[in-house]
Amino acid sequence: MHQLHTQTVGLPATITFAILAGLTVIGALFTITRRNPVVAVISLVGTFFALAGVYASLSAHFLAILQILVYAGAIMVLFIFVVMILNRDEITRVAARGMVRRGLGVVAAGYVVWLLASVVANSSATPLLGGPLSEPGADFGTVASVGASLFTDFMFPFEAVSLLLLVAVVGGLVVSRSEKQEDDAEETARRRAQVATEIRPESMVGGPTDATANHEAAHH
Amino acid sequence: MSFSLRLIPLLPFAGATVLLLFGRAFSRQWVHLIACLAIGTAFLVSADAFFTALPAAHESGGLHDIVWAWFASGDLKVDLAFRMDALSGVMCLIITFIGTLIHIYSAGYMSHEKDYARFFAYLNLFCGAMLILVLGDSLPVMFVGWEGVGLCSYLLIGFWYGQTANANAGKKAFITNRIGDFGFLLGMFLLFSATNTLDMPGINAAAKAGAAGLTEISWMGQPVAFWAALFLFVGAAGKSAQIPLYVWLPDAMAGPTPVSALIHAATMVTAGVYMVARLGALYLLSPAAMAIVALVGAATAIFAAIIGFAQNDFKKVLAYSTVSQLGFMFAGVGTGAFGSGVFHLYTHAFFKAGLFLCAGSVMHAMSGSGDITKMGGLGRKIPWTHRVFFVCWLAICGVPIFSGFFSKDAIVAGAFATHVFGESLSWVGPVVGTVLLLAALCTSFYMSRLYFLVFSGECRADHETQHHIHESPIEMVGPLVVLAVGAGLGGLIGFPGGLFGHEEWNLLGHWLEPVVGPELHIPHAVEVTVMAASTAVAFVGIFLARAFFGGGYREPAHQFARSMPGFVALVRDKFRVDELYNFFIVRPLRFVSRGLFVIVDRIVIDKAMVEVPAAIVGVFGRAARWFQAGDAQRYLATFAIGVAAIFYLATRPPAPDAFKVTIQGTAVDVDARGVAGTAGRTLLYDFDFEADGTVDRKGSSPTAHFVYEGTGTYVIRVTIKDPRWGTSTRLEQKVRIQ
Amino acid sequence: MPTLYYLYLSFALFFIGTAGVLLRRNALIVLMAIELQLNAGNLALLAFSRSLGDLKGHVFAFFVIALAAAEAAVGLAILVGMYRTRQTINLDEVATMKR
Amino acid sequence: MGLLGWIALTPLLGALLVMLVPKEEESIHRGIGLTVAIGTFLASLLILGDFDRTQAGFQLVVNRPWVASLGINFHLGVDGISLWLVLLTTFMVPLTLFSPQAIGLRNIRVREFIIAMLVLETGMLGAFLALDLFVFYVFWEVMLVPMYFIIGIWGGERRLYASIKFVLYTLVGSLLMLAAILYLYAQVHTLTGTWTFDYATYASLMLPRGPQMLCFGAFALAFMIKVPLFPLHTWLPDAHVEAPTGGSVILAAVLLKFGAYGFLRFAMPMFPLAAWSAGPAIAILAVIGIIFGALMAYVQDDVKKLVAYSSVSHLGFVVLGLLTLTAPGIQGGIYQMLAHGISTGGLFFGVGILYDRRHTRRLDDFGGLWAKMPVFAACFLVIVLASVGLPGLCGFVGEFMVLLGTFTAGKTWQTDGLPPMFWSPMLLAAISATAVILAAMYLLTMYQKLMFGPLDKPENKADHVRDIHGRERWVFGTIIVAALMMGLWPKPILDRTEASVKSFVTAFRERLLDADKNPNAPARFFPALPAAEKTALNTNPVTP
Repeated sequence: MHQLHTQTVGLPATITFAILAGLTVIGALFTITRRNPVVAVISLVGTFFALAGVYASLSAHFLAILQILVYAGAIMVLFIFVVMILNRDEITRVAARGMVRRGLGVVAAGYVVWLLASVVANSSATPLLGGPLSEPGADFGTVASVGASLFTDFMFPFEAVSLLLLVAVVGGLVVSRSEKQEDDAEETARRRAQVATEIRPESMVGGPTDATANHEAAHH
Repeated sequence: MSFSLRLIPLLPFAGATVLLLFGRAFSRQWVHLIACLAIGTAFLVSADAFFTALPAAHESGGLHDIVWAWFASGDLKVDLAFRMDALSGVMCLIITFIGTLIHIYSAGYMSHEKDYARFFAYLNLFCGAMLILVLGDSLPVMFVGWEGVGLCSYLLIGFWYGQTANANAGKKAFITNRIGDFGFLLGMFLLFSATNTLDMPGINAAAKAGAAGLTEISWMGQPVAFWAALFLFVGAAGKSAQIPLYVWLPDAMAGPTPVSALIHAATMVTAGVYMVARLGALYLLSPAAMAIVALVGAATAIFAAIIGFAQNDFKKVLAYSTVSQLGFMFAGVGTGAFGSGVFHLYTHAFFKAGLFLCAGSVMHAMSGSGDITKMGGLGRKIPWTHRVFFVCWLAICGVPIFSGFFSKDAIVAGAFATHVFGESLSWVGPVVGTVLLLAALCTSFYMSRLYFLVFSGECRADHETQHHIHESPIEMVGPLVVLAVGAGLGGLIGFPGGLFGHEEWNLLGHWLEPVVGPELHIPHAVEVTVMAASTAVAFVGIFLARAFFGGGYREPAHQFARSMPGFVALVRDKFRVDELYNFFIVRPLRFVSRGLFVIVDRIVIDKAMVEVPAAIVGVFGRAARWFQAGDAQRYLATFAIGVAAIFYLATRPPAPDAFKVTIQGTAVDVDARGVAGTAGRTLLYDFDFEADGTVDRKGSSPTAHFVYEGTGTYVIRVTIKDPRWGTSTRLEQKVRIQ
Repeated sequence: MPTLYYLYLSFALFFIGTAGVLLRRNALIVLMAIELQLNAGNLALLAFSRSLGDLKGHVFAFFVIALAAAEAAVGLAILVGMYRTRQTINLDEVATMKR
Repeated sequence: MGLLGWIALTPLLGALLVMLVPKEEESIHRGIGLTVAIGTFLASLLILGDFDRTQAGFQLVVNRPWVASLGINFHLGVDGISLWLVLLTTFMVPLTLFSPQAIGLRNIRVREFIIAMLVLETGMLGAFLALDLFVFYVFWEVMLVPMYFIIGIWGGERRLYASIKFVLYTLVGSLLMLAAILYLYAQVHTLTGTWTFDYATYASLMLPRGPQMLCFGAFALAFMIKVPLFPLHTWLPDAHVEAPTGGSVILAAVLLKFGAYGFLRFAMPMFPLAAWSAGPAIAILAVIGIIFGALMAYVQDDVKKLVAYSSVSHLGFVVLGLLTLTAPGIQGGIYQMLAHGISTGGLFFGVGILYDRRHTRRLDDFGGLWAKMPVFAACFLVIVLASVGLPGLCGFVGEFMVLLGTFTAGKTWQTDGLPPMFWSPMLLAAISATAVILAAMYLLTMYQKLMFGPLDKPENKADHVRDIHGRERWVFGTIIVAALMMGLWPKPILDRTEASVKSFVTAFRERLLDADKNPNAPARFFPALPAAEKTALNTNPVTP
């Protein structure tokens, strides 16, 4: 533990950071530039692994593990699955329509990022941003400490998040359910038939001619 | 004094309700038993009220019965209350008595009808409404009955709804009545506005006292009372078929004949006369209104009588005769002879009901046809009907001793003797009297024509019809005989005893005196002259008709028709008044409505006012659609641009549009503070007073002092920097140093 | 290592993610780019957390990961549904509001 | 929550309950919907028991904070003006749900229809009861949405056009009203230092002439559209024609009443000077509406359109009555609203039956139906006559009182010391009274074309043109009993409106006279806010 904390200062730490940061950025660039989605996914996994390292260098051990388990593990596997299901290469990499606006959007995003970066740069003298990092507590970022925080101060949001995940699971199921289409078709046909019988009640074979009775008959 | 007067209208209503709800389940016997029982009991209760309870309460305004407070608001208080005095009592008796007879008659007449229960339900409903009309203590309650009878008339005229003509006639009756009701409503409002009450005793009391609200001069120099009376008379004219609203009554003959007898001869159509008599005090306040009532009455009397000359439908002749007789009644009440008007109402109820029921009996015999050109010689084949018709005919012609003679005579004599019109309108009385005498002549003529064409000579019907002619059953003949007795002798109740020095012989006049005031005093000479004249007129009419039509169409009749074909045709077409109304009122109204619908609703409002603004908005909408293409990425790009714009604006250092420069000689003071100060940000200011690129003053102070070396025009350049965001704003301003 | 370098890295990631979201046609890649943006946020949270010595940043990062998981699940499900109904995951071809 | 809170929200809870039932179980949906609606009606009868007729102010008040930081309170109360309208609402909704024809021919999505009706009921009740302008606005808009769906989903062929027209018209008015409410909100804050939407506070706020005219204009426009007053009425025939029977019934019976109610509750008390200045114009528009609506009805060949135009005519009377500022006029106006709810609701039920049997609404397609459906014809006749204004049925009392109030208004203003609200009231009353003739003309013509004449069209002879039976009879029976009771015994209703109406008149007169003294004085309170209320308001001095 102590070993890890000391890594945040000094030359070795800087080199480690540079390598990890470089991997992260390169992975990210690969993610958004590759034509083949499989390559993009693999690059993203690489990015996440590198990021997990960066997290570790920030003494965020729990999050680093989570990053690998949840992101690089679960989420990315999901992505891989979907890529496999769909199995389609992109024909053109870049969207065709509205390029002016999209380009302007990218420029605008760059401007905002640049502005933020310059704030950071201009504030580099402040201890918060530019100062050497103080020694964190022994249990900073450990599973135990983060867990304690989650289960005490953030109990309610934690439970809410669990509910959110549940809803997401159910939602995912509902949205991707394949029977839905058939259901819809059936439903539409049924309604059509029903409206037709209502408009021409006499066409109901042997049925009551009164419209009220019709409605009831049609639904049971 | 209180008496359960509510029972009187309630009984027929109960009968109607039972028959309407369950009538179809009952057998015919039960149906007419219930109906006759309902109205018959109502007659007994009315008689009880009139003969036993009323005399005691006669002087104090009669019997009074408050059911409940109907509605009230502010000064307006209307009770659902009934009042029976002599006038409404007489009316009640007429309605329930003749009503009962006609119910019994209908049991025979309608015996082949499919919708038996519905017919009797309507009859009962009508009687109830009519009783409310006459018993109502206030104008709104009267109005309930007023509209109620209109409704029943509508329903009964259109009883055989399968024929469009019947339905049309019913609708015409209702709508024409509604025109009258419009006047009735306005009259009510005027009276309320003037007297603050709608109770008829209250109004009459105010009128007798000459209340300021009523006598004050209003529009067109007439007192309020005039307008109130006039508007109410519009209502009366609608209900009682007076010029110009009489057109519905002849059409109303489309209904079953007992209905014509009950509603369109004996009771409902006399409601207007009743109302004028009831509000007599109000009318007496305005001689002009009285004159209008009398003149309209007289004009209607003669006009309708002339139309009666050329009608060939049995019931149509009687219908115009009714219109004409109602004109007599209005002339009576209009000349202040309220008692005489009501007297004629009463005798007319008997003889006209008798005539109509005879018509029903004749048409019954003639297989439903009412065409008098196809009749003749029926006297031998249906003797009882003939006898009854004979009596009633003499009564309406005004042959002495028969009832019509006394009542008609009283009206004519009253017209000559009246003083209610005052000096300036004194011509009205004699004119009305003369016109009425002429109308009586016409009446005598066309009624005799009817009699001769139907009952004398040879039968002109085809063989098939002749074969079927038969006398009506007892339940029809019985009521006829009773009515004939009434028509023959009923006039004695209003015997002009004054002629023999015995005022008290005039029983009706005596009864009505507390309500409508004492009978007009008619000088002997006038009375005797008028009697002689009207007797002469009756006989002249009869003999003239006999010369034309005795035993069938005679040569003089043909000769007359040939000599004036245009006039005869005009009369046969009822002076084409219906066509006139249709052309000038109904069709324009429809045309204008349709035009308004198309132009105002469809074009002006929906197109110009709604769709044009909508189209303008639509143009903007289509322009804005470029932003809303359904492509989330482009939305996001727009969003990013927006964020950048906000960042750009928010991070610019706050600066004024122009900084403040104070010049004193060659020294300047510059203040570059923003409008809202520094907004909590640390800012750096670079002042370059000569705009030469060298910063003259710098620091965090927004103000600076500088002394120029010489005069001239300089440009001051201030650069405001925000060190945190690394942004800056540059402002420049020219100064002239003198 | 001062915090600011971590922030620079976070900004770079965020920008790359944004560019991916804006420019790519493949809905799958767009989703991945969104993951990049979320991670950029996480990085900034953790960096500040470390520099302030406050564990709340970790908690928030945890929530963001949960959110990312939910988003990925639903997003991918929508994608699968979209592919089934339209036979494409090309975002240009599924914009239906333009008519 | 208090009785009123429960009454207002019960239908909403019922709607939630209906949502939980699977969509196939239509009889359960109907059952729950009907039970909830009847329960609400029974609960609303409890108001009648607790209502003190001698009191003019609001009773059974419920007041609890809702969004405290914005000064929004869930503030409900009932007075003589809203009492019967609430009862009308709770009466008509179960009747509609009970009627087999409510959903119309396209008998689809029963669950959603029931939900829409129940949500609509909550909206209507809340808007009638609200004493907080924000709450009022919320409920006002809550009404709009279900009605939009009712017309748009279950409507006829041009349902989309009609529903969008309905929404756009209503929204134009209500958004302006919202702007005015927010302006008042800021004004009240400037004067008292507190943020509140409280009705009583707003009702004693007196703006200078200019802003008053603008705010009145915004409120009045919303209400004029809703009434609807000529020339803002064209959405109504379209909405009615396309709406399913249930939608038409509720639209005519209750929704339209909000226009007049809004005038009475908000536009007139809050802006007396502006109401007075605009009085002549609105009165003339009302009279034009009365005549114009009647003439339009006369030439329609679609039964529903005819009835819709008759509503325009009838509601013109209501507005005219309110403007008279006399007790008979206003009470008559309120009564006319109730009577119109019953009679026109009944007419739409009748049209629903006709459409159900014959799948057409064209007058020329009918004829001689009395022979086929005598019971229905008789019931329909009673309702038609109630609408014509036959005395003894519900339509007469209101019409009579309004006309009488208008006719005598000149005199009443003089005795009350009120400057004239509009010109020549006698003439206007006389012109309006011609509507009694026109009403008979168009309604009887309609009735005749439907029921009388020979039964000569084969479609009308078909077996499925059955007389009303079962539940249909109960619906018509209920309507007829209500119409008769209201016609013969209006006293209980009028008694309970009297105190509130009188205090309304007095308050309006005093505020108008005060405003008239110095029309351009800066915003102030008249009458001054009671001290107790001020302190109560100051306890939550929160800024948004």
